[in-house]
Formats: sequence, C-alpha cells, structure tokens
Amino acid sequence: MINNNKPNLAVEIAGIKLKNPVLTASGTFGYGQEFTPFLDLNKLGAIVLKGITLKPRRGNPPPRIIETPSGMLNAIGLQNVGVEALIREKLPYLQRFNTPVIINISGDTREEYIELARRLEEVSPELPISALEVNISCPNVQKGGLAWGIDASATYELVNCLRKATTLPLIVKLTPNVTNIKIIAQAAEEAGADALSLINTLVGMAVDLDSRKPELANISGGLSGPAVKPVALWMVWQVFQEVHIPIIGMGGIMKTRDALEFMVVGARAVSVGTANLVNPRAAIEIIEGIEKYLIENQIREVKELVGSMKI
Amino acid sequence: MINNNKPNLAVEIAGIKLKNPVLTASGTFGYGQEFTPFLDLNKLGAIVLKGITLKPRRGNPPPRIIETPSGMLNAIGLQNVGVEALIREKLPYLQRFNTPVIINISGDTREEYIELARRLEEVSPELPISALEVNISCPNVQKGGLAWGIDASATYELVNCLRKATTLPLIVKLTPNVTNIKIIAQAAEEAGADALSLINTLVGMAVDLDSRKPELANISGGLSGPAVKPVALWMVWQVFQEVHIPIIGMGGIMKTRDALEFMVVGARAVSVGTANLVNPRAAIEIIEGIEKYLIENQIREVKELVGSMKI
Amino acid sequence: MTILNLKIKILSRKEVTPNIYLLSLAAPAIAQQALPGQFLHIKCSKDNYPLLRRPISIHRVNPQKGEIQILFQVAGEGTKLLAERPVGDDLDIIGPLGNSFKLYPESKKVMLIGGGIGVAALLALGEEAIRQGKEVQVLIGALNKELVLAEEIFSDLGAKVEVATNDGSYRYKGLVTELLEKILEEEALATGLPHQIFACGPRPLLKKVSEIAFQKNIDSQVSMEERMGCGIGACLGCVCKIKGEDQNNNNNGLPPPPYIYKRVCIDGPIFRGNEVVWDDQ
Amino acid sequence: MTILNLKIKILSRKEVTPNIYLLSLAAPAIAQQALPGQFLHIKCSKDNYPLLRRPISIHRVNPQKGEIQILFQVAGEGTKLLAERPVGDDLDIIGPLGNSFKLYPESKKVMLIGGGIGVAALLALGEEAIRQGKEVQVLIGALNKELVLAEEIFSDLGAKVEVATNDGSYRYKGLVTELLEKILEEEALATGLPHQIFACGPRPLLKKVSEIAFQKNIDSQVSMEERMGCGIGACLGCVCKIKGEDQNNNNNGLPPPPYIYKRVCIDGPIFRGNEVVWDDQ
Ligand SMILES: Cc1cc2nc3c(=O)[nH]c(=O)nc-3n(C[C@H](O)[C@H](O)[C@H](O)COP(=O)(O)OP(=O)(O)OC[C@H]3O[C@@H](n4cnc5c(N)ncnc54)[C@H](O)[C@@H]3O)c2cc1C
Ligand SMILES: Cc1cc2nc3c(=O)[nH]c(=O)nc-3n(C[C@H](O)[C@H](O)[C@H](O)COP(=O)(O)OP(=O)(O)OC[C@H]3O[C@@H](n4cnc5c(N)ncnc54)[C@H](O)[C@@H]3O)c2cc1C
Ligand SMILES: Cc1cc2nc3c(=O)[nH]c(=O)nc-3n(C[C@H](O)[C@H](O)[C@H](O)COP(=O)(O)O)c2cc1C
Ligand SMILES: Cc1cc2nc3c(=O)[nH]c(=O)nc-3n(C[C@H](O)[C@H](O)[C@H](O)COP(=O)(O)O)c2cc1C
Ligand code: FES
Ligand code: FES
Repeated sequence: MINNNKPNLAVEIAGIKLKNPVLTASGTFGYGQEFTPFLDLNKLGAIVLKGITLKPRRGNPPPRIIETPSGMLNAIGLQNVGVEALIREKLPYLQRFNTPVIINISGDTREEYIELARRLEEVSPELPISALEVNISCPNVQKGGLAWGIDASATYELVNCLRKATTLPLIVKLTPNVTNIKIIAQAAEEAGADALSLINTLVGMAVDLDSRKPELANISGGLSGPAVKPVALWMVWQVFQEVHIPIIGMGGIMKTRDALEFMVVGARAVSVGTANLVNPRAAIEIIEGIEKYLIENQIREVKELVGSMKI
Repeated sequence: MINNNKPNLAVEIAGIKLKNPVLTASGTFGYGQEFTPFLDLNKLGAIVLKGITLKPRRGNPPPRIIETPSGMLNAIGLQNVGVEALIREKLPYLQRFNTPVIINISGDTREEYIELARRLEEVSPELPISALEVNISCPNVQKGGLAWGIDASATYELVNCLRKATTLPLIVKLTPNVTNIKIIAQAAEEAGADALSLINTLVGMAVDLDSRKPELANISGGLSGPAVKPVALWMVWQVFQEVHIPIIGMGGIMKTRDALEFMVVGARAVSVGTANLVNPRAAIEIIEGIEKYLIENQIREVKELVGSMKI
Repeated sequence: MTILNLKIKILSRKEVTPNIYLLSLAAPAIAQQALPGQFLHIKCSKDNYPLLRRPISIHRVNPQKGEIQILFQVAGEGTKLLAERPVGDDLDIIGPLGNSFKLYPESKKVMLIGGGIGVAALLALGEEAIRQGKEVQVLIGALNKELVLAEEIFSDLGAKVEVATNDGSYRYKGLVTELLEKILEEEALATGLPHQIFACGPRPLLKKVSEIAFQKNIDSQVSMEERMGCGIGACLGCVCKIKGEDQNNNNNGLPPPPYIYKRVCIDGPIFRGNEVVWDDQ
Repeated sequence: MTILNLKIKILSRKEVTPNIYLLSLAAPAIAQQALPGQFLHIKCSKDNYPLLRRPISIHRVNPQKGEIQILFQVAGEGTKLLAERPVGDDLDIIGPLGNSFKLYPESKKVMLIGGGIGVAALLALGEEAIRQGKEVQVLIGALNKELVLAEEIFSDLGAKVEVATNDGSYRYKGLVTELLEKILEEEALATGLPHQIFACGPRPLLKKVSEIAFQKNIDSQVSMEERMGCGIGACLGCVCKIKGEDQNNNNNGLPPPPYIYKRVCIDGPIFRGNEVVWDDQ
C-alpha cells in the first residue's frame, strides 16, 4: 500500500530492464569500484564502464585534463587495461551487485571491435555484461584515422558487422562533432543498434598564454560538462524525432533538473558524466531527485516524461 | 621617441588596415551607435554590424535569448532594417569615425547575397564600407533550407559568385556546426575569400522543465560565450593550419587573455561578441589589455603572436 | 539623458519580506536623471557566472541624497547573488535605461496597479504623481498578506491604497484585476474614473488591466518584461509584439502581419496597454 | 582507510604571508586517519564555477582536537574562492586521498625539502618523524624572505631548519637544491648523510632532488602534482610517467617504452624520486 504512492522509475533500454533511468557515463565512473566509498552501486540504473579496447592502452601523455568555463577538456587517450584484464580483474567484482553493467568498447579497426564483442559475449554468461556501448568516436584506422562516427556509411558498416557478430544488446554512442547527427543516428538504427547514447564530447582545445603551449599534451581534447548541455539537448531532440530506438541522453547533467530536461526532449535514460568527478554521489542524488520530482508533480511513471516536450 | 616604446597593434585583414586587432562581432554591437555612451568607436580595430538582408526582416518571436552555463543561446532570427534603411539611416552616422566598418550580410538565395553585395559596393564610395562579412550560416533556400556553410561546394559556389559580383573585400564567416571545418575553409579560400571569420554560434537548445516548453520560441538557438571558447580555439587552430588567408577569431572572448589565446592559435584579429552585452567596454578594455601585455612582455608587434603556438 | 556604466556602492540591504530585498545604492548621477519606470541593468556576479546582467527597476529615487533604491525578488541565480552582495560592495550597473511612464498634465486622477514584485516599478511613479498634485490610487496584488509590498509607503505618501490577496489573508480576496473591476464600477458611479492607469506585474495581469482600461476608455501604460541581453538596444534579444503595420516587411506577397517587434529595453519597458499584442505566451 | 565525502567547518583563516592562507578545519574523521603526504579534494565554489575540485595537501593534523589545517597559495580562480570562504562556512571535501610518505623504521636521520608552497605537504611528515624520534633536517626554499613558510613551526618542533632564498634576502642565497648539495657535501664529512629525503615543490626541484639523492644513494620520495579530475582513481586524468616495462602494451611489435602512466591521485601523490620519468615537461 505504501509502495503504491511511489512513482515507477523503471525504464527499458535495449531489452535491459533498469530500475531507474540514471546511468554513469563511460570514463567518468572508472570500473564502478572506485565509487563504492560514496554510494551503493545497487541503486544505479546501470553502470557504464570506462572504454575498453582489445589490447591495453597506455593513453596520452599528461596534462590530460584542463578546466574550461563551466566545462572541462579531457584527452585521456583511452588508457585502459585491455579486455582480458577487464574480464579477469574488474568484472568479477561487479557481479555482487544487481545493477546492469554496460561495457563501452572502442577500436581502431572493424576487426578489433568484432573481436572485443565476441570475447565479451563469450564470457557474458559468467560475468555481469548487460550490453555493449559502442564508442564510434575513435579514429577509424581503415578510413584514414577519422572517427567512425562522423560518417553515416562507416557507422552503418561497423554497427552492422557488430550486429552480426554478437547477440549482446548494442548501444551506439554518437559523437556530436558532425554536421548532421540525424543521418548518423539513422544509419546506426538501420544497422541494428538497440539504442543510442549521445553525446560524446565536443572537440576543443585550451592554450596557456604564458608558455604559448596547448594546455593538453594531446593539443585537443573532449569538452564535457554544463557548457555543452545546450548542444546535447538539441542533438537528443533532433535524434528523438528521427529514430524509433531509445536514447540515452548525456552532456552536462549535474543535477536532477538537467536529467529531467534530457528526458523531456526525448531521452529514455540519462548518463551522468563529469558530475561524478565533482560530486561522487551525483548519480544517486539525481535518482532521489527524480523520485521526489515525480511525487511532487504526481507523475506515476518516469516514462511519461520521455519526449514530452510541448512545441 | 616616446612612441618608440609603444608596441605596434596594427594588423591587416583582407587589405584593410586595422589600428588594432579587435573587432566587434556581428549582432552583439548593433549598428555601433548604441555603444557610444560607453566607448570611443574610433578606438576599435573595426566595427562589424548586425547582419543585414536585402529586405527588412521581422525576426523570430520572443523569447529570443536564454542564459546557459557560461553562455547564452540566441534566436534573433536576423531581425534587421534591410539594406536600404541601413544605407539611409545607419551608415551615415558611422562616417564621422575613422574606424573601418564591416557589413555582415545574409541571404536565403545566391541572388539575394549578390544583390546585397552589389548594392553595398554601389554606395561604398560615399559610405563607410570597408568589407563584407558573408554569414553563410543562414538557410540556403536553394538547397532545401540547410545552411550554405555546412557544405563545401555550396560555400564555394556562393563565395565564388560574390567574388565575381563585387570588388569589396570578402570575409567569409564559418559556422562551427560541421564535421570538418577545414574543407569549408578551404572551399571559401579557393573561391576567393580574402579572410575568414570563425566561429559563428553552435546550435543548441534549452528547455523549461516546469512548462516542458523550449526556452526559446524558435526551439533552437545559437550558443555563444565562454562555454564555446574551447571549440572556437580548436577550429581556429585547425583552419589556421589549412589556409593562407587571415583569420578573425571569435567565440567566448571576454578578456584580454582570451583574445591573445585566439591570436596564438592563429587568428590575426579577433571579434568580441557576447562580452559586449555584459560589459559594453569589453572591446576597449581588451585593446588596452593587449597593449599592456605586449609592453610587459616586450613584444614590439602584435603580429608576432599570430599562430605562435608551440607544439 | 546619458546612459552610464558605473560601479555604485551598496549602502544598505534589507529583506523586507521573505525572499524580497530592498537595496539602497549611492548613485548621484543616476538619481539626478532617473525617470519613473526606468531600470538598471545589473551585473549580479563578479565573474562570468551567471554571465548576463539582470534588469531591475529603479524603485525609489532620492536626488537630494544622491541615492536610489531597488526592490527585487530572488527568482534564480542572478537575483540570489544580488541578494547576497554585502553592504559596502560596488555594484556594476548600466542605467538609467528604458523609456518611462508618462503622466499627462491633464490627468487629475491616476491609478497604479502592481502585482507581486511588480509594485517595485511603481513607487517612483507614485511619488512623482503626488508631487505633481494628482490624486493617486494604488492597487496592490499579492499571493498572501506576507507578500504585500509597499502598502505603508504608498499610504504615507498620500496615495489611497487598496490590496487584494489571492488567499484572502488580507483585505480583498481575489485577483487584483477583479478588485480593479469592482473599484472601477464603484468609481464610475461615485468620484469618476481615473484618467490614466499604470500597471506592472505578471503578463496575464498586464493583459487584463489593458483590456479593462480599453473597455472603460482609460489610457493605460504597462511595464513589459522580457529576457535581456545588452539592455541598450543593440542585440534585439528583448522584443515584444507591438501593433503596427510593418510595411517594410517582406511577407512573400501576403499582407504584412499587423505587428512589429519592439525592444523592451529601449523602446520600452513601458508600452501603452492597447498597443501590445497579447495573443501569445 | 576510508575515503570520505564530508562538509567540514572552517574554524579559522589566516593570511600567513601575502597570498598564502592557512585554514583550520573541524574534521575529526579525517584527523583520525590522515597520513603524512595525503591530500583533500576540495570544492572551492558553491556552484559549478569553477567546476572541478582542487587538490590541497593536509598540512597539519591534530587528532586530539579533531582538527586539520591546510596551507595554500592563491594560484587561480579555485584557490581565490577558497581563500574568500568565510570562517564558519562548510567546505565540501573528499579525503583523505592518496598514498603517503613512508618513513622507514631504520632511518635515523631524515631530510625534508620544500620549495615555495611545497612546504605545505611536509609539516605533517616532520611532526611524525620527530614523534618517532628521528633527527629531522628541513630545507626551505623561497623566492624571498617574505615567502619563507613554516620556518618557526619546524624549529619549534625540534627540527634543524635551513633556508634558501632566490634573491638572498634571507640566509642562503640561491636555489634550495644548491643548498642541498652544499649541505650534503658537509654532512658527508661530518655527521653523515640523511637516510631518507622527502621533497615537495615545483617539478624542477623534485627532479633535481631526485638526481642528487640518487647520486648519493639516498632513498628519495617526492610529492607529484598533476591536474586532477575525480581524485579517486576513476578518470585517469592525473597520470605521470613512472619507470617500468609495460609488458602488456601493444607497441606495434616494437619493444614497449620503459614507462607506464600512474595516477597521482591514488598511486601517488608520493613516488620514489628515481621511479619518476623526469624527461618531459
Ligand atoms: C525592465 C524590467 C524590470 C524589472 N524589474 C524588476 C524589479 O524591480 N524587481 C524584480 O524582482 N524583478 C524585476 N524584473 C525581473 C528580473 O529581471 C528577473 O527576475 C531576473 O532577471 C531573474 O534573474 P535570475 O538570474 O534571478 O533568474 P533566472 O531564472 O536564473 O534567470 C534566467 C534568465 O531569465 C531571465 N529572466 C528570468 N525572469 C525574468 C523576468 N521576469 N523578466 C525578464 N527576464 C527574466 C534572466 O534575466 C536570465 O537571463 C524586471 C525585468 C525587466 C525586464
Ligand atoms: C596532490 C596535490 C597536493 C597539493 N597541495 C597543495 C597545497 O597544499 N597547497 C597549495 O597551495 N597547492 C597545492 N596543490 C596545488 C593546487 O592544487 C593548485 O594550486 C590548484 O589546483 C590551483 O587551482 P586554481 O583554481 O587556483 O588555479 P587555476 O590555474 O585556475 O587552475 C586551473 C586548473 O589547473 C589545475 N592546477 C593548477 N595548478 C596546479 C598544480 N600545481 N597542481 C595540480 N593542478 C593544478 C587546477 O586544479 C585546475 O584544474 C596541490 C596539488 C596536488 C596535485
Ligand atoms: C574524463 C572523461 C573520460 C571519458 N572517457 C570516455 C570513454 O572512455 N568512452 C566514451 O565513450 N566516452 C568517454 N567520455 C565521455 C563521457 O562518457 C560523456 O559522453 C561526456 O563526458 C558528456 O557527458 P558529461 O558532460 O556529463 O560529462 C569521457 C568523458 C570524460 C570527462
Ligand atoms: C545576440 C547575438 C546576435 C548575433 N547575430 C549575428 C548576426 O547577425 N550575424 C552573424 O554572422 N553572427 C551573429 N552572431 C554571432 C556572433 O557574431 C559570434 O560569431 C558568436 O556570438 C561567437 O562569439 P561570442 O562567443 O564572443 O559571442 C550573433 C551572436 C549573438 C550573441
Ligand atoms: S536587451 Fe539587447 S536589444 Fe534589448
Ligand atoms: S584525478 Fe581522476 S584518476 Fe586521478
């Protein structure tokens, strides 16, 4: 009877049932374990892990991050332990939680992505792997080093190959650094993506006037945080009108209202990224905030908000 | 002798000699006159006027602006008095100043741009018109409403037609909402642009959670201000490495150091935009600040900074 | 009239009612020239966050002491920071801005209607009207008793003050525009209708006041609100729809729509009630 | 060791020398467990501007009173806001973070070298070393006399303090690393070399100290600085180059480069001087 008054926060994305629509954005939540001093991982909608590649990667030289007005640039360069160490050392820990784990995957070649997906599917019966989030912002070595995700046909091809290679749900993560995100989203949907997540970071740079050197050793980096929220909302809204698969929205979500705004423009779930670095409890506070908002506004299902923008 | 210690702030853009490299960005400085209570227009490098079209335009319904984290969205919708009223009512006032005036022009069709350019060239012997800044972010009616500036061949075609239609210097203003700004910049250069200015605003939106309505009546708007500076710096740096014509850099310049950062990554001059709305003396303070910086750092010519980034 | 960009000192601060603050500011150059209905464009923060200035009406002017007052409600981040600025701090302002309420010499009797914080923009006008020897009636609307603003100040000036509260916790229960209708009915029979009505408050209030005034054939002036960029007429960010045939406008051969966009910051904030197009929003 | 995210009260604030502030904070849970060389990750602003936290070393710990101190220099927007936070305010911190300086039981004599604000990270270590009965020598480097930090505090603890100023305005004229070399020459002949050297300060200082220590065969530990995101090991934003063959690394068939990236926030901030790759930056 008491529960009757509790709103329903559950949503389904790519066939995965989430207890609430709040995820952690890849690269900002490590492998989950780092945040256990601050929150109960069981409370999260899902955990999206730091981007993984087939082989371990050293990443970019430091400095790797710099703060910018209401945002930050990062050029981590996909430093990661590689899929085998992920399987051996990181995933077993996450098994004790009942929260879906989504693995963010990257590669330079189609084959790398496919091998990664196959390997993860192989171990998925024993390990917590609910879906793959395919990061298509990395350089496509086969196409001259430009990101897969800036080209609709490269996106189609990659997602299509992955679709054939794995039965794991595929969430394709779009880059905002494109002229027309709708056609990329469409290509991913047609190629068999189960869901889309957007946005990844905007390319930017910062320079130190006194030394006349770029602030990041890598020169450019990815812009995230509140500064990019208007761009992210716009892209989610654009894509929402174009595709039928669910969208995970992100970009500058710091608080409950930000998350709900993304849902109003069409995101069925949201990812909290940079906010985790500032406030390790951000995702939990947002989940609690959403529940409170629904109660206060007498909304029974969080789903009702999705794409509810009035125009 | 005293002057000997004064650094040289002069730069040349598109054949126009500027006493200093600081311009006012189109749309943020009205027709210049609005700012005379606050500063001496003679002190500016150049004045870039609010975008003009052949016929007057009513513009978008309000609300037209909304603040976002370290930025703002605007959807003015090119409200303007039209070129004839500009000629009759606005330009004569600017004649009393010895500061170059740059007219920002927009159109839906090639013909509109050409007619505008011709008309302005016609009156240019009697009126202060030093150059045209061609805004190619407006919808290209001939190509289905997408902006001219998102497509290299449309950019080439438009700039090439304008090049043939006028002898006035052409500054092409690029939009950042593209996958690859370098090829657009190249197209503009090849088509005969004398200089490039970048960036225009990033497309974004904001939504009011309580009403579930977009904050702007136009739904989307253009993001400007400090939030976009990292993106703008990166695009200037990218284009600087690609073209030989000078670049006017802009996007989030609030203070002297911001302006100098743009010069370090390759801008020969800079435009101050959103900052004018916050601090009507921003451009003047930046000019004074640049002079001070050059003195303190014993740099004799501001030109030395252009593209001086060490990588 | 010269528009100034100044740093002016905060002389005192008072929370007059929950969430509503009264600041006194040392600004002789503004006090000398400010007209009723004008506003200041205020940099609330000391850094770029929030970025833009916020428009706040000049509430009261004391040209002798060279002081002005502003009365504002904490509505969001900007006004929150403004409310936190310590006494002695310098506030970066641009002003005085905008046109002003116009009192016609022939108006013997004027009525001022303020809804919520809208009362802030009316006090200077009330003082001026009294100074000119006019009969001034003030209608104050508020959600409840606690939020009624400036009742005593207006009374002390010699104005006749009526109050409406939504919840009826003080005097008339209902909307201030309902009170207005009631009073006009009575006045029409008794002492006669006011010659001018001035209003400031939420848009529905302004719309309703304009309609009532129009029906009664009374000249009305309303203070419009719109989000502002520059505040000085340059950015075209703050427009509202004003009746008038925009003959110039290229409407693809169709007759031009019967309105033009005027800037609240410089063509306003005061417009005649019946020239505003109230349809949307 | 539990990492906590707490709001802790500012008990007092003092500008100890121009631009350098000492804050005392009420934080029993941190004071109980903090180790020398650990740091706090502090939210300097109350809003999102500046956005990220700032790492500041734990300067001094008083477990009895449940208090800790931080000593910091205003370097930019974050530390400026931190310096402006009023006494009584609650500071949002994460900590204690990072590994710590390691005092070996067998070291009888230890040397602490702090350059500029780097001294901040060494006081807790000095206190612990004295507590353990070790002979403690402290070398303080500063640009000039005015900027010499914590000299008296270290003396009062019973440490032997030497000072180098760049401009010679106080005691030894020159770099603190030059003073170090001079002292080591003398000590080698007299009372014997220290068994451990600990350093905190600008990178060139750390590099030089590491080289000198390596030459003299003394174990050195240095506190590294790098820009931080999370501070808890999750974002990989704060790495520095540490010697070690990264066997896993796919280097296109070439032998792997002889370094790996370690996180300053969790694998550090304290590293052995001779395991850091000093080549770049
Ligand atoms: C001419 C004029 C005079 C005004 N006089 C007063 C006054 O005397 N006292 C008072 O309390 N308020 C007054 N206002 C309203 C006041 O400007 C807003 O409450 C204030 O801008 C809100 O800013 P914020 O940062 O606190 O809120 P936020 O909600 O954070 O503001 C977000 C954005 O919306 C804009 N905005 C929000 N509400 C309004 C509004 N009602 N009108 C215009 N822009 C708005 C802000 O300027 C900002 O750009 C006046 C408005 C105008 C146009
Ligand atoms: C483990 C550790 C302990 C520290 N302990 C102290 C201390 O006890 N006292 C003290 O005064 N300072 C200390 N620092 C340096 C301090 O963190 C920086 O001075 C501070 O972050 C500058 O922030 P800002 O906003 O004032 O400057 P800004 O220049 O505005 O900062 C811009 C960005 O650069 C980063 N940054 C700037 N300087 C440094 C730096 N030296 N190290 C790391 N990041 C930097 C900031 O975190 C921020 O992301 C420590 C740094 C580290 C890594
Ligand atoms: C430090 C950092 C590391 C990131 N690493 C990854 C990554 O490995 N894979 C990925 O797809 N996105 C990565 N991202 C992007 C985020 O997942 C997210 O898309 C982006 O930051 C926008 O959200 P935010 O503004 O909430 O941070 C990273 C972002 C940050 C800040
Ligand atoms: C209110 C407003 C109006 C603008 N109008 C125009 C315009 O008419 N034509 C144009 O080319 N750019 C226009 N811009 C874009 C600016 O000129 C500039 O490119 C952009 O704002 C980035 O610079 P900033 O961050 O310094 O504002 C406008 C920007 C703003 C904020
Ligand atoms: S606010 Fe800029 S024109 Fe009114
Ligand atoms: S700061 Fe995030 S890993 Fe060190």
